[in-house]
Amino acid sequence: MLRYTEYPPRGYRVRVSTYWWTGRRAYLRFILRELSSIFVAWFVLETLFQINALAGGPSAYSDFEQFLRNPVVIASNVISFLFVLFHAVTWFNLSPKAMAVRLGGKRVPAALIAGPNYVAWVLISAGVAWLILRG
Amino acid sequence: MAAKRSNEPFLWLLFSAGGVVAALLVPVHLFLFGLAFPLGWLPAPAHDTLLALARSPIGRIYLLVFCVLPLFHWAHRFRYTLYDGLQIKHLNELVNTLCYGGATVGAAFAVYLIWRIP
Amino acid sequence: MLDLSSHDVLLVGGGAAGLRAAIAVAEINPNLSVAVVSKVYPMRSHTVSAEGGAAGVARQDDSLDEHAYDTISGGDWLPDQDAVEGFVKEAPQELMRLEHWGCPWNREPDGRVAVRPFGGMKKERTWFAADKTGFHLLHTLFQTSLKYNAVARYDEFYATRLLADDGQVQGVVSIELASGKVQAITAKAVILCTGGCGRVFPFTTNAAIKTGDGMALAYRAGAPLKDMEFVQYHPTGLPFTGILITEAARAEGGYMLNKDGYRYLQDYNLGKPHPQPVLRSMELGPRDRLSQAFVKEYEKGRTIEGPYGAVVHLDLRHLGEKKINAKLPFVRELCLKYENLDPVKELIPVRPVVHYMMGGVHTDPDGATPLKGLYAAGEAACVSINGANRLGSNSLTECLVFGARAGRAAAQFASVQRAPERHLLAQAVDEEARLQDRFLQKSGGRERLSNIRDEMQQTMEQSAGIYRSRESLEQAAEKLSELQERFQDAGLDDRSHAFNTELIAALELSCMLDVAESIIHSALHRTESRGAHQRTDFPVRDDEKFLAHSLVTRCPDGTPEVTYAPVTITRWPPAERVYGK
Amino acid sequence: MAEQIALEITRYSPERDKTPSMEEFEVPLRKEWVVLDALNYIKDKVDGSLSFRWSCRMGVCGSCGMMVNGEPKLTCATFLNDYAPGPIRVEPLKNFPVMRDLIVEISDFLAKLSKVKPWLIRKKEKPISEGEYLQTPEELDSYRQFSMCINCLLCYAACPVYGLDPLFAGPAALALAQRYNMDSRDEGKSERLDVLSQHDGIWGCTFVGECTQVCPKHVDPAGAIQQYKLTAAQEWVKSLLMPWGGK
Ligand SMILES: Cc1cc2nc3c(=O)[nH]c(=O)nc-3n(C[C@H](O)[C@H](O)[C@H](O)COP(=O)(O)OP(=O)(O)OC[C@H]3O[C@@H](n4cnc5c(N)ncnc54)[C@H](O)[C@@H]3O)c2cc1C
Ligand code: SF4
Ligand code: F3S
Ligand code: FES
Repeated sequence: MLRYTEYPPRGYRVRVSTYWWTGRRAYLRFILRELSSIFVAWFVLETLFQINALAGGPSAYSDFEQFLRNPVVIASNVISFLFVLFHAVTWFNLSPKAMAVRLGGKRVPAALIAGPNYVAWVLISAGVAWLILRG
Repeated sequence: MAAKRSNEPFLWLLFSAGGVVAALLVPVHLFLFGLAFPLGWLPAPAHDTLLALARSPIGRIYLLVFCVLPLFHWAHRFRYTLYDGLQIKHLNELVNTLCYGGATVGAAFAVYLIWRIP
Repeated sequence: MLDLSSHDVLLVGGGAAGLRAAIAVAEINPNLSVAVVSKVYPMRSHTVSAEGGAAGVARQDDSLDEHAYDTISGGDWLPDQDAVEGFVKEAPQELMRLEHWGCPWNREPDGRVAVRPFGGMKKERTWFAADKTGFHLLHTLFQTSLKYNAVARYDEFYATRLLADDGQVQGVVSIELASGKVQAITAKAVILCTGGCGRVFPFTTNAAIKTGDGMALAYRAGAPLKDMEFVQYHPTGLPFTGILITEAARAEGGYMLNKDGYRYLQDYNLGKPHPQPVLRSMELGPRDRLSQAFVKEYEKGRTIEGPYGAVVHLDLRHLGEKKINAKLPFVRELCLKYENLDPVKELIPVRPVVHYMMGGVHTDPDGATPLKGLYAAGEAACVSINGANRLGSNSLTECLVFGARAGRAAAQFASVQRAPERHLLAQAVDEEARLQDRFLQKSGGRERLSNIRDEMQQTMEQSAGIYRSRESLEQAAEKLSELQERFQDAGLDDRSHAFNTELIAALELSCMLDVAESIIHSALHRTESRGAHQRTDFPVRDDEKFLAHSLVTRCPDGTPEVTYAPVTITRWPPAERVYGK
Repeated sequence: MAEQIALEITRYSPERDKTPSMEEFEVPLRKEWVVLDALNYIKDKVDGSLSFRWSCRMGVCGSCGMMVNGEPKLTCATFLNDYAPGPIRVEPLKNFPVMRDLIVEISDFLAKLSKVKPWLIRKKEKPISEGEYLQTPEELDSYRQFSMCINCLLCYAACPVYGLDPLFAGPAALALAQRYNMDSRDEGKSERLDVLSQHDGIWGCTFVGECTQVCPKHVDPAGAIQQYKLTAAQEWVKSLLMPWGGK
């Protein structure tokens, strides 16, 4: 008779469910954050088409503009935009984690590191918009 | 020795740089071209204005950065999402090829298109 | 079904003393194989809870002699002075060694290690790492021990008895908690570093694992226990949890109130009440006097009956939220986190709680016990440097100094010994059979462990607490033999092998019963009052008869026998114990 | 009779059960009681075979981590009152194999801890007689946060990456590696980097960040790992620019 349970195998392992990321709000937020990259990539592709159209001359470009006005495309861009914003916000908020900046022996508070990110974001966005709209 | 170390730092740097571009630049582009212009909230710029911007040397570099880095950002995140979300870490080679390979093809395509701008 | 493994030196216990000893062995002779057996993962050992600091002379204005004198007078002249002299000399080196291993000691602006004042120490010599000194010390030792490949670990193995051959100790029998497997671990030398036994009492700052196992193992194997009657109380512990509220709470101006909201200490020759704290008066009187006043108040019926026995109140409310947050943040955090009360708005219920065991396995200044091959260090041992009363912050240092000494001595001893014989295995087979018959396969068994444990703890508190008398101690002795008998009839709910924590609790209880008996009998024989041992029927110190260590050994029939050994006096003749002059 | 509260507790015995199951107990609901007190009440008065680890009951030994209503918690610092009227679900820490009832197997963590070399590495030891390695309060402050880890492993229970890939070194071990890296007395950074720049080291972490959320000692392992990644990337660039530069 085997009197003792032999270790290893050391215990009962619960298999992680395929849907583990639904288990906690934080996990869901994490997965959404990761998935935002798909929308980033999708918009890059859209931009590549735009460049192609731009290079193809005015009529090719207006075909492309027509395509962008398609309600399906607009709807998908609305969703993409929300995800991209989500990416931007999470990205800026997490940056203080990676950078432990110290001044005068004290760690600079996270808000002070994240803050400039937002300022830069607004300025750069305004600059880009100005360049494009100027014409 | 450096050679022994993995290429993870390189991929991570690309990912991070891509993340920064995606956070700083993509939203405004997406808002303007994807929403504001098609919906008529703002007057869309004419073809030749845009072309002028895009064909300048700085414009070309800008577009290159704008397209290439976020693709690698995507590749990195998507790789881990596939690992963790679908639990297919054992298919690691395949996943890597798909993600980084995809990003590389996309990047090459971008170089070609941007180079071709008249 | 039995496993056997062999080492040169075996440590029982992975606290500060055990880990320091293990590293000492590994450093002195890397060819020796060292093993650490511990019933919890080493970084869970009770050393982790120590807050205040560790004493060692560090500054120009201080001297080894002053540290020695503070220790000896604090111990009411019972410490062995040769041991104390060695201790204070090696203390700074040991603390410095910890620094070299990465301990995050607090620092002065110029980068040197900082020291703070501490109760009973006349100079600033207590090294500290925030208010988590024990935690940092233990983790530094544990993490450093990981770099020595020679150190093998048996984590979560419970030592149930010593293996002895012809009076020479040659290893232990242990249970692997995970599987319940009995394993003999032989060694040429064994060092007991199993810590104290505060859990013999109901209210204690000590963790659940402090059940005096090592003391009991040594005692059963025939080694004497020394000065067991000296049990240190701390006047302000939280009832029920026993969490310690530091002296600083009173130093900042906290009041001690009885049930009428009256600052009762004024009735006990401790000065007149002032709104502001006055050194050496009222709430800032010595620990033992405060604990004694509590008992008197209780006898007068002026304490508050709480769900966990009598308490008095510590009042910090008048200090205000700002001061409490600035000066006593940890007190507030502990109260909020572990007692669900806020000292800014509420009274803190407190009572004297058992804190430290001065006594332990009798050793010489190298940690050797009278049994060949057996060593002891840390709170489990009694060298003695603590005498009748330990000074705060000497104990962590003691673990380091005497852990290292015992390690070196055991390594030397082990280098010249032959390997233990295989026939020792028979003892392990016996032990396994005993565990099976006695606990796992026993039918019947009517007594619940927790009942016996509760009664033992109540008995100890009532009869061998802050005040003792012949009458109370004799009653306790009787009660304990009754409990020993009832323990024979204890039954377990848990008959499984894998992680049977109830079996371990039973073995711990049996150790505690033996240790409790040794405390009672030592206390009964010492007919004087000294340090932590206060007899109502013999209220004064008697150097004539009792400037001596008590040694309690177990007779073959199981009864304790008490004898005395002289105290070593080198340069400091006994004098009155005075503070603050 | 005082108020009662129900606890649903995981029971598992490798000798008897194929899979864990839940059992319900009623305990008195007291203001000052934590979940651990309820477990001890059950063990003392109701069922002595309930198994769990604990020791200090003051949040510093790190033994009593369990899942309380799905969250990793130190049960000695989790009040019953906060979950009234109950029931409270108490389960063993997630992501570890269960050995018995509420006890999980953690030797994997100890193996990983040794691997990251959590000790001070010096090229040349200074003799004890020459005194301390000087370190200013600011230098101490730069790593102190990471030195507060009590090895309670709540962060491992919260980290999905560890759950999915047991080879991942995990938050606490990485934070402790960073604790020594940041220590001004240490000279072992590159030695540790060789171990940790592997895939199972820092790169396994996808910055879920839950480790930091659940840590009872505010260690911030997520931050430690991110900082570590940044350093590793800098080292990589350096070795690229100066391949001859050695380490
Ligand atoms: C709340 C508190 C605060 C304190 N503050 C201070 C302070 O500020 N300064 C100071 O100097 N001192 C202080 N002390 C005292 C000091 O912490 C202890 O005396 C010291 O840590 C004891 O260390 P040790 O190595 O002897 O034993 P421990 O750390 O208790 O270790 C005992 C070891 O033995 C093992 N063990 C026990 N029995 C067995 C068995 N049967 N089988 C296998 N293994 C076993 C355990 O697993 C453990 O590893 C404090 C004590 C308390 C309770
Ligand atoms: S990092 Fe925090 S949660 Fe993780 S083991 Fe350490 S103390 Fe526990
Ligand atoms: S939760 Fe896990 S993935 Fe990284 S940030 Fe923390 S280790
Ligand atoms: S019992 Fe020690 S941390 Fe909870």
